Amino acid sequence: MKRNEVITVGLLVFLVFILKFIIPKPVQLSYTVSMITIILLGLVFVYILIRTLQGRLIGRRVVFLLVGISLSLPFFMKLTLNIPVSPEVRSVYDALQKLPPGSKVLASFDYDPPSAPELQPMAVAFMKYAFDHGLKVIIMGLWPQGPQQADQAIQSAFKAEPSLKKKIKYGRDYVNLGFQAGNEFVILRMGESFKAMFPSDLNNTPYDSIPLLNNVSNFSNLDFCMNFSAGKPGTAEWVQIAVDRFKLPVAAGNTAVQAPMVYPYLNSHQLVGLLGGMSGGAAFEKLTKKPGKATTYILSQSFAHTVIVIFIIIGNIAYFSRKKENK
Amino acid sequence: MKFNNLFRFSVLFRFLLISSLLILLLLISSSVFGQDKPVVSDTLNYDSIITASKPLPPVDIQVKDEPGDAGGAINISWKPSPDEKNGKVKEYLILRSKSKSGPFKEAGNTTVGVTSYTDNKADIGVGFYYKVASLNFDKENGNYLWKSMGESEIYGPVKSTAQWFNVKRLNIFIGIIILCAAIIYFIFAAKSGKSFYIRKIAGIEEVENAVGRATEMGRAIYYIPGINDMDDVQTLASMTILGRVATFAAENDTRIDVPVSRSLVMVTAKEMVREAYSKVGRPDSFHEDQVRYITDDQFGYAAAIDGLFVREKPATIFMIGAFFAESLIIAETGNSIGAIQIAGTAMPAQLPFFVAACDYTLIGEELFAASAYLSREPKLLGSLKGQDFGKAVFLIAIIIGVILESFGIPFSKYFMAH
Amino acid sequence: MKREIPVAITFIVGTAYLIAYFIPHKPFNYFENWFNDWFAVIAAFAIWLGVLNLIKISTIKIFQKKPDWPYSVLIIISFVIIVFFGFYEGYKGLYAHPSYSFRDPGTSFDWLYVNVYTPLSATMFALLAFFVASASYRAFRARNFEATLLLLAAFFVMLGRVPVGDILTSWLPHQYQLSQWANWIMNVPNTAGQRAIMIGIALGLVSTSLRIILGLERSYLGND
Amino acid sequence: MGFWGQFGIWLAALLTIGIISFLYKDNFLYKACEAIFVGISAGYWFVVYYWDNLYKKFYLQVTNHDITTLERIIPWIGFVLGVMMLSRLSEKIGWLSRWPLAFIVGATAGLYMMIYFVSNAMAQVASTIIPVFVGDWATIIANFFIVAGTFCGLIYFFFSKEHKGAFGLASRVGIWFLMITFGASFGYTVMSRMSLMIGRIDFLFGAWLGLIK
Repeated sequence: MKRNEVITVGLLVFLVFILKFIIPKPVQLSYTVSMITIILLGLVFVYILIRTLQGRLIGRRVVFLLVGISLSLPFFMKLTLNIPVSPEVRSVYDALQKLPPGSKVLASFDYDPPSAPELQPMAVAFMKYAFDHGLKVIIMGLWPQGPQQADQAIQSAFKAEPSLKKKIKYGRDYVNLGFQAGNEFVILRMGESFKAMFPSDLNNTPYDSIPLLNNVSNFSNLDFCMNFSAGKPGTAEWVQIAVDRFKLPVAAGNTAVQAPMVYPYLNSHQLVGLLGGMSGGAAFEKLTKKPGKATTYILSQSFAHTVIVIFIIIGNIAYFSRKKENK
Repeated sequence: MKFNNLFRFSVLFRFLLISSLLILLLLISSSVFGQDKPVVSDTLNYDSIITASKPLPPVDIQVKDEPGDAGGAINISWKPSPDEKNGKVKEYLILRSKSKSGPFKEAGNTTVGVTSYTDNKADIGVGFYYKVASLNFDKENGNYLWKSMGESEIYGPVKSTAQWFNVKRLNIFIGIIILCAAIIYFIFAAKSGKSFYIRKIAGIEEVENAVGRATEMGRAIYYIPGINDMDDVQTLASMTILGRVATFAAENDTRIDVPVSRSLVMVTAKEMVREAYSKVGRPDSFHEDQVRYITDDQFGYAAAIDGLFVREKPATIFMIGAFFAESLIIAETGNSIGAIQIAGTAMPAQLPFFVAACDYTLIGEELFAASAYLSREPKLLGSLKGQDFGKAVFLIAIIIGVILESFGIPFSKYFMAH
Repeated sequence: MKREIPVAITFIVGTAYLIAYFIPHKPFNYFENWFNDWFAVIAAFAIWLGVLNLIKISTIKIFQKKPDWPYSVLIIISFVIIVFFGFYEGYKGLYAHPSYSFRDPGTSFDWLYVNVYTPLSATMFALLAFFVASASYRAFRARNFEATLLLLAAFFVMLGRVPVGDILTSWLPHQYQLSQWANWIMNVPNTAGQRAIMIGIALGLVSTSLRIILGLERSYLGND
Repeated sequence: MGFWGQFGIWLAALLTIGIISFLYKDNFLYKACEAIFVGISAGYWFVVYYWDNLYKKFYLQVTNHDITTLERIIPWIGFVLGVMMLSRLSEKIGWLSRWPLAFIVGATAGLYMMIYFVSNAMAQVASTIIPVFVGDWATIIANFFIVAGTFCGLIYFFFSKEHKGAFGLASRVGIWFLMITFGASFGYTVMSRMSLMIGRIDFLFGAWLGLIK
């Protein structure tokens, strides 16, 4: 290790110490300070543009640092933004609104903690909505960590709205069937019988002694299915089997990487609606009037997208000006 | 007795008792207080509500064995009760019995707005009778304050049976048979020596130029075969293309380097490159270290390649195979040293980055088509032709279908009923 | 024998699935269920292979003192720790009253999962955020018409899906704002393009599956 | 939050920073974090597969006395196939592992063939066959573009005819549609990666340092 690096590490440790133990919390920048910060960031980019036009590209590490800064700063800013709502998010909301109280909804949690930043906000908003409107939720997971994520989502929903906790009873209003291995084969067999795939719930209560599941033997007894998915098995499998074979109405919440590939299913009405990535989650929170994590994150997300767009523009301006010179 | 349901009987009995009490009360009150509003206590109130809010049953009920299944399911469908409009129906109950005289037990329920129910607990070969009832109720804290039910006639008996063919899937059956037949036909046609035309693929057409450029500049060519093992079809296709690239390189006497991340890929790649050199009559120009194993680790591999690029500044870079997140790092560095880059992958998430950062990109199926084209293997050529046949059928169907549908003639349902 | 039996197995199993799709009558409807369970059990054994291989490579590295061998020690230690707690919690939970699962919140296995596995894998993927930025600046060029289209579509989608897009175009009537453009791109050209790709992939999959079931494709069986 | 809770957060923060440090350069902390990641994830899946597959789908089945003898015997076939998979470790009897492999390949081929043909081919073709000239202008344009885009995109992936004339034009239009599709994927991938990083920053600033609520 070089001397510089030792100093850097030392400084970092010192910074952490100050941030953790000395600075008063929570930290929040006022509106004016936020605006000044944004303008300063803009000036940095103008400087980068000029440098790049001169043919001196900035280093990789500077780019990394800039991205890090523009992702972190918005956490301390208090700006409210008008979140755009896409039609596919609205149709999820509309479909949920059409369900009368007492409808049985299957919620499949097919993701794990690494993709939770994108999907957990949607799941929490969905749970709040469902409990608020008297929908009966049957939870399951095709990914081993899914049911745990569902549990966390329910706890966050209760925390945000304590009135729900009194109203909602396990076994009557919702049930967590847990995880079952077998990917798409699980869906296939659930089409015949839920009980064969889930002989008991997460707490080892036998299927038959759960009141909510009394008249639920397979998909034909359900009114709706909501799927939160981060990959395979996930939305594509639910569409291919539950929708195409068993005619269950399915809506989905997807990570942004997956979302574009799911759009053909929307147009063909194989999928009722779609919440795509963080922006889908934020829009859903807006529609259900229950702001949560996604609404908080969307500011950072906006900064990040803008930074990428600016970088592409700067790079291309430089590319074309050099091309012209060469001619 | 017609009211075979105990529950209903008790309701009726209570109804009679209470309504007579009610009339008595009314009479007394009207005689005492004149024509004032009747005073009714809360508990008594419900029974008048029950009569007043009794919904009409649903109409047009049909009970059928579920078609195309393994048995055990009976489908009940109906038209909504006329009372659904005025909000008198909250739920539909499906009542079932093994004999016409009952007793009828609840087999399931649906929310209002739903017009069918599948009873999945119908044993095969047993005749069942069904009634559908509209239910109206009021609830407080999850407990029923009152319930009122309008029952339909009895339908049945219906037996569930297992079928030998799922008629609903006949169109799929015909479709898959036609497609498979076409593929098999073309594979055997290719095997018997028939040659098929394959269109030009931009990335492959450019291989010669790209190799030539490296020769002119006197620099090396790098070929990155992705990070998946030999069990991935993309890696297999990549090896075929490597054979072609290596042949050009050997002809021009330009050095080609193949850093790999899997030991099995190393063995195969070495074989391909060695063969290319001996094919053009320069077996001595081949050095073992041209194909080398770096590491299995994804980012470690990317970092190592990064270093190689910066140091050796190759003129031409091929990235063909299965790529994940490392694609970005490799393509960026390749771009920054000004190399010509030709990429190819079937990984949908990486394709956009390749298109944006490389000069030519083989998109998905093009990769496999290129490998079929270069290897001339009959089974690959035949499959490709068979798939094209499928595409042609779909393309024609789309044209005809869109025209027919635009004139109001249904066509899409032959492919899939929605 | 070494090749014929596997080819026969593939044929029988594959055909059984095809038949089960069209014929709901028993015994075909049972086959699917049996096969699914076997599939799960085989997958459990297959992971043994990967694990044993990993341990073998790491041990060789350690004993031959190859470069970076201490990291191999770390691999083995972390593997042993999580496996130990997985089995310990699993069997303890089995005989506990009320019984619980090895991955329930509060178990030591869950602790490792939440505090070690999750941050590591999430951050690994998050690293890409930085690489995308760097590549945006240095490599993504509108070098031809196709790449230009791609970058333009990306702009509309990236800005239109977050509030920034509408702020930038607040001077336009609502239906021409960036978020509406993003909607249109996602629902019209993106749908069309994805659909073409989807149909193509489906046809490719049918032909590959057919070759495998018919035994024309045997590369999965390896050489010799 | 007890000691283990606090310790967990500090450990998670250290590992997060360790991975991020790769951005500066490849260093020992990153390598250590990576080694831990390899070991932990292999162990994690090993344990999960043991309990979810081997224990649930085999042990519980064969020891279940509520089902028929035949149903108890059936899972053994899977078990035997699974054990054969391990034969791959030996050079001599390695060929035995081809049986379970053949089973897995056959099962996926059989299932996927139908699933993909139905949902990704037939259903998608069916939903492309729509009446184009119905509704308002916006709908007509959207429907037209969907039909034309799918059509031309398929032509681009048509390999057995030369792309000349009208056919070549259609294929060019097809590649434009594909490029817009890739652009959309590009945007969404960026969104996804950024979200993950935002999640990590939220953890560092929120749960660890407590700077934000």
